[in-house]
Order: sequence, then C-alpha cells, then structure tokens
Amino acid sequence: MQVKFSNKGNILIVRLIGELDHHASDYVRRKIDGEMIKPTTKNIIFDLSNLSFMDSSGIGIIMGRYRAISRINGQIAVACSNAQILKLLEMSGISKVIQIFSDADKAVKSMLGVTKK
Amino acid sequence: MQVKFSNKGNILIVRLIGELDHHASDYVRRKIDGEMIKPTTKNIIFDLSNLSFMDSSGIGIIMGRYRAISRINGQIAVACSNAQILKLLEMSGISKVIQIFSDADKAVKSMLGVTKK
Amino acid sequence: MMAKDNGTASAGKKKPINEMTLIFPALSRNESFARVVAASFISQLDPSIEELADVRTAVSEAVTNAIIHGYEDKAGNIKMICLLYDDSVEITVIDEGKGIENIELARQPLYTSKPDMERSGMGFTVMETFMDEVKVESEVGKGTKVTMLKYFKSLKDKERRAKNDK
Amino acid sequence: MMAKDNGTASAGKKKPINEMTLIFPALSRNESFARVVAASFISQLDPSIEELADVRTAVSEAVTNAIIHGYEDKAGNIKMICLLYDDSVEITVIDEGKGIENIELARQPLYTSKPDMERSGMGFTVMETFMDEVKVESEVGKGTKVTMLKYFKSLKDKERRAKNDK
Ligand SMILES: Nc1ncnc2c1ncn2[C@@H]1O[C@H](COP(=O)(O)OP(=O)(O)O)[C@@H](O)[C@H]1O
Ligand SMILES: Nc1ncnc2c1ncn2[C@@H]1O[C@H](COP(=O)(O)OP(=O)(O)O)[C@@H](O)[C@H]1O
Repeated sequence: MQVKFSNKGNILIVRLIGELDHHASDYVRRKIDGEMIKPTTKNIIFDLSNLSFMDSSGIGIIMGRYRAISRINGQIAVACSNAQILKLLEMSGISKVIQIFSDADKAVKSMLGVTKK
Repeated sequence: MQVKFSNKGNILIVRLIGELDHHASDYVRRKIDGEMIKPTTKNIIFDLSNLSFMDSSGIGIIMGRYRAISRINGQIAVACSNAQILKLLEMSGISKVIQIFSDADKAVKSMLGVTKK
Repeated sequence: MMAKDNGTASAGKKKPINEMTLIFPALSRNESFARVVAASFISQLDPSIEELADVRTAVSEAVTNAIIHGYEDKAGNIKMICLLYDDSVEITVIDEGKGIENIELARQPLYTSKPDMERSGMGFTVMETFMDEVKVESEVGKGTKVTMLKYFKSLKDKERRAKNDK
Repeated sequence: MMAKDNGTASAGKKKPINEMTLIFPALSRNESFARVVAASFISQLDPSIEELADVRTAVSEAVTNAIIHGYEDKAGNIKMICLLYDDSVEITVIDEGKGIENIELARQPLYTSKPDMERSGMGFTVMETFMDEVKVESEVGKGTKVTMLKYFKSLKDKERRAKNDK
C-alpha cells in the first residue's frame, strides 16, 4: 500500500496505490491525517485510480475524512473508474454525499470551479 | 496448458505454454505422441520458452520422448532460458544427454546443420 | 457450536467438485492472503473478473470481522472453507471469538459496534450485495460462522453462447 | 503416526511469525493451487524470485507425490502446513496414503516405483536441491509426511546492503 500526496491550491490530492483493506487502513489513515492538519488543506480529492482492491474499510476512511473536512466547510471528491470499487461507493451511499469523477483531473477542475466561486 | 506444433523438415517443434506439472502432463503427452507417430517426425525440439513453471513431471515427459526418438535414431533438443527450468534440466542430468539452446531458432539451426551432414 | 440462524445459504445436497479448508491466525496481514486463496481456488471454474472481485471483497469483509470483532485483535485461529460446485461456490468463515449478541442488529446497514475504529458498519451489507446468499450463525462467547454462496452466472452465459455458436 | 526418520529438517524452537494449514482433496488440479497458496503465503517476506520458484517447485513435487504415490489417484485429503519465520519457511506436506516401505531407496535419484507413468524418479532430489533441508517420515499403510525447510538468503543480502548504504 502506498499513499502519495500532491496539492492544487488548498486541495490535497491523496493518491492510493495497491489494496485498501483493514490491514492497510491504519497506515493510510495516519498518513492522510498527517497531511490534513496542515493549514493549507481545505479540500480533499481521493484518487482511487491506482487501487486494485478496496473493501468497506476504505468506506470508513473516506467517510471519516468527509466528516472532518465538512466541519471546516471543505469539500471532498473521489476519482475512480474501477467497476468493483464504484459498486462499493454506490451501495455504501457515499456517492449520495460525495461527488465521484472518472479521474483526478476532472475532480480537480470541478472542485476549483466550485471553490473559486 | 497449451501445446503448439510446427515443422521444419523432419523436425517437430513442440511449443509448451503455461505450467507443466503432473496435472498437465497427461494432456501434453497425448498431444505430443499424436504428432510423433506421423512419419514426418524424426527429430524433436522442445521449446520451453513460454513455460512459466515446470517440475520433475516435465523431466519425465522429455526423457520419455528422448527414449522413443533415440530408437529411431532421431535427435532431441530443448530451447529454454528460464533460470528455474534450466536448474531443473541441469540437476536431472538431461543436459548431459540432450543439447539445450537459449531459443528455438538456435536449436533448429543447429539441428538442421547436424542432420544435413 | 452455533445457535441463531439468519438467511438461508446452502448449495443443496449436491456433491462439491472440489473443496479446501484454510486455517490461519487472526492477523490483519492474512486478510489479503485469504483473498488470494479464495480467488485462486475459484478461478479453476473460470468465473468473470467481476465475480472474482465480488468473492474477494466478501471474503475480505468476513475475515476482517473475525479479526477485529471476533477476536478483537487477540490471538485466535480463523477457518475458511470453500466448497466448489460446477456453478457456484460456498465459502464459510469461522472464528471462535466473542460472538454476536444480536445478529439482526449486526446485519443492519451502518450498524457498527466499533465507530471509534472508523468501521463503516457496511461489512455485512457488502457481503449480502456481492454474494447471492449469506447466513450468519453465532453464539456469544463461542464464535461466529458466516456462510456465503455465490452463483457464477457468467458460466451459464458462456455455455449458452457456446451452444448458440453451434 | 510416523516412524522412520531421514534428514534433519527443523527450524529450531523459534516461534513462527505467521502460519497456515491448507487441507484439500488429492486431485491433480490442486497441485497448482497448492503452489499458489505456498507462494502467496511466503511472499509476505518478500523473498527473491528464485527463492519463490524453488519453493513452488518443491511444493509441487511433494503434493504430486501425495496424489500419485500416497493415494494412487484414490480419494484422500492432503494437508500442507507452512510455518513462516523471519528468515525461513518450513513447509510440511502430509498424506494418509499407502506410505513408503524403504525411505532411503525412495530418496535415491532416478528411483521411481512408477516408471510406467513416466515418472523421472527425481521428485525427492528436486526437493533436496531446491530446499535447504528435507525430512521424510512414513509408515506403510498410514501415510507420509515430508517436511522441507527453506532459508531466504536474499533477505540477509538485502539487510546487509541496507546497512552498507547507511
Ligand atoms: N465475526 C464477528 N464476531 C463478533 N462480532 C461480529 C463479527 N462480525 C460482525 N460482528 C458485529 O457486527 C457488527 C456489524 O458488522 P459489519 O456489518 O461487518 O460492520 P463493521 O465491521 O464495519 O462494524 C460489527 O460492528 C460487530 O459488532
Ligand atoms: N507420498 C508418498 N507416498 C508413498 N510413496 C511415495 C510418496 N512420495 C514418494 N514415494 C515413493 O518414492 C518414490 C520416489 O519418489 P520421487 O523421487 O518423487 O520420484 P517419482 O515421483 O518420480 O517417482 C516414488 O516412486 C514412490 O514409490
């Protein structure tokens, strides 16, 4: 499991690589929360394009960050095109509260459009 | 497991694709022996370049064909570059009685040279 | 060992064409190992990529639950049994951990006894969505047994297509 | 169950960092399944490709022997136990088949009781060459237990290189 970060303005882009299960989730959570406390982070995009597997532990991680970011009036978006993971995001109800894009670029563009208004 | 055949003069080239273990060996043996009884077959080249695995069942198959072909004064050669399979050919003693080449082209060239003499 | 009974997973009285039992300690790094074993075992039937992913996900949920809820990160063994039929697989995940008091409540979407661990409460819902039948048996202090059945519909489709091609 | 004793495989009194037991019927299509399971289990240590291939080959030989010699293609269960240490793995393959009368003879290179099946008689020799220690225990009419130990020397090399880099 690898976690890579990049920034676009006040957007933190979290790129997850590998298989996100309960075993990986502690490490992933610690890494993300270390970046989230930086004052530059207001919005988060989870880029799941390089995940080959995710189960409900991933749902827990995304929902946890969603709650934290909502408290500071930030936005969360997810980039994903893996059919299995999309099915999981769909059934968990995440797709009702978080916008899902087919890739990270689209998510960034949309979020910059919204936050700049 | 796949077995593919081609001919160069009286040389039968047997290309093995996949994993050659005891489970696959019955099928492989039947396929090869079906080609070997053709009067056009005098020599055999085993092309192992596309094998991702082989255990001592493969040794049994090659030695069995070696014995049959020797009876009609034919030649057998093996093409192989996989380190693990080379180790197996080495330790089984096959490399003492059968010539091993890094690829099928080299085996064909050498065999045509010898048989044409 | 088991008492309560929810759902109706069962592949009937047919004889499996192959089977396996895997026993491993409740360590989180065995979650991915259990997925690989289940996926590798069912691939002999040549199911679709989606069906493979469904089974991998459901196995991951059941094994994770045994580790974090059943044994609560204490030592213990998990048993995974796979019975392979010509059109389906039945996978059972068994722990001898703390057990579930109220199975009906536990199966509710979003219910979790460990919100502090950021569990989503979606584990059982994922199993139910990705598999065709899920049965949960549990006894407090004894352990939990989750039995999941998956039909490989893709194989039927393949058969049908093969027939039509003739 | 076992009587005779050849070789000296044993990983000492250390506690394994992980372990697994796999039970499966003596079907030839489970040979590749057993290889995948063993390889996937030891990959958590990140051994070299060659070490992985060595273990896959040895497991293939031991499991094949249980199927064709132990059970002689009759029904029966095979048990594979893997104990993982921080620098090695001990793999045991157990059948409850016909057993071996003369273990010393059986271990000779080129000896096979099934030349008609085109067995090469190299199974035990392969196990011995590809693993670091091989112990064979067997009792006629009871079954056979083959215990193989493999040290992952590549891990030591990696450690050493990491240290030198500092
Ligand atoms: N193997 C188990 N042993 C004991 N309790 C369990 C087990 N599996 C599930 N549970 C209980 O059921 C609840 C719901 O499980 P689940 O739907 O998988 O959600 P989550 O794992 O996110 O909590 C768990 O929070 C736990 O209380
Ligand atoms: N699990 C087993 N049960 C009974 N006999 C065995 C078993 N494994 C090996 N043997 C005996 O030992 C002999 C040598 O085995 P091996 O070196 O693997 O060669 P091969 O499998 O090619 O015969 C076999 O031919 C068989 O008689």
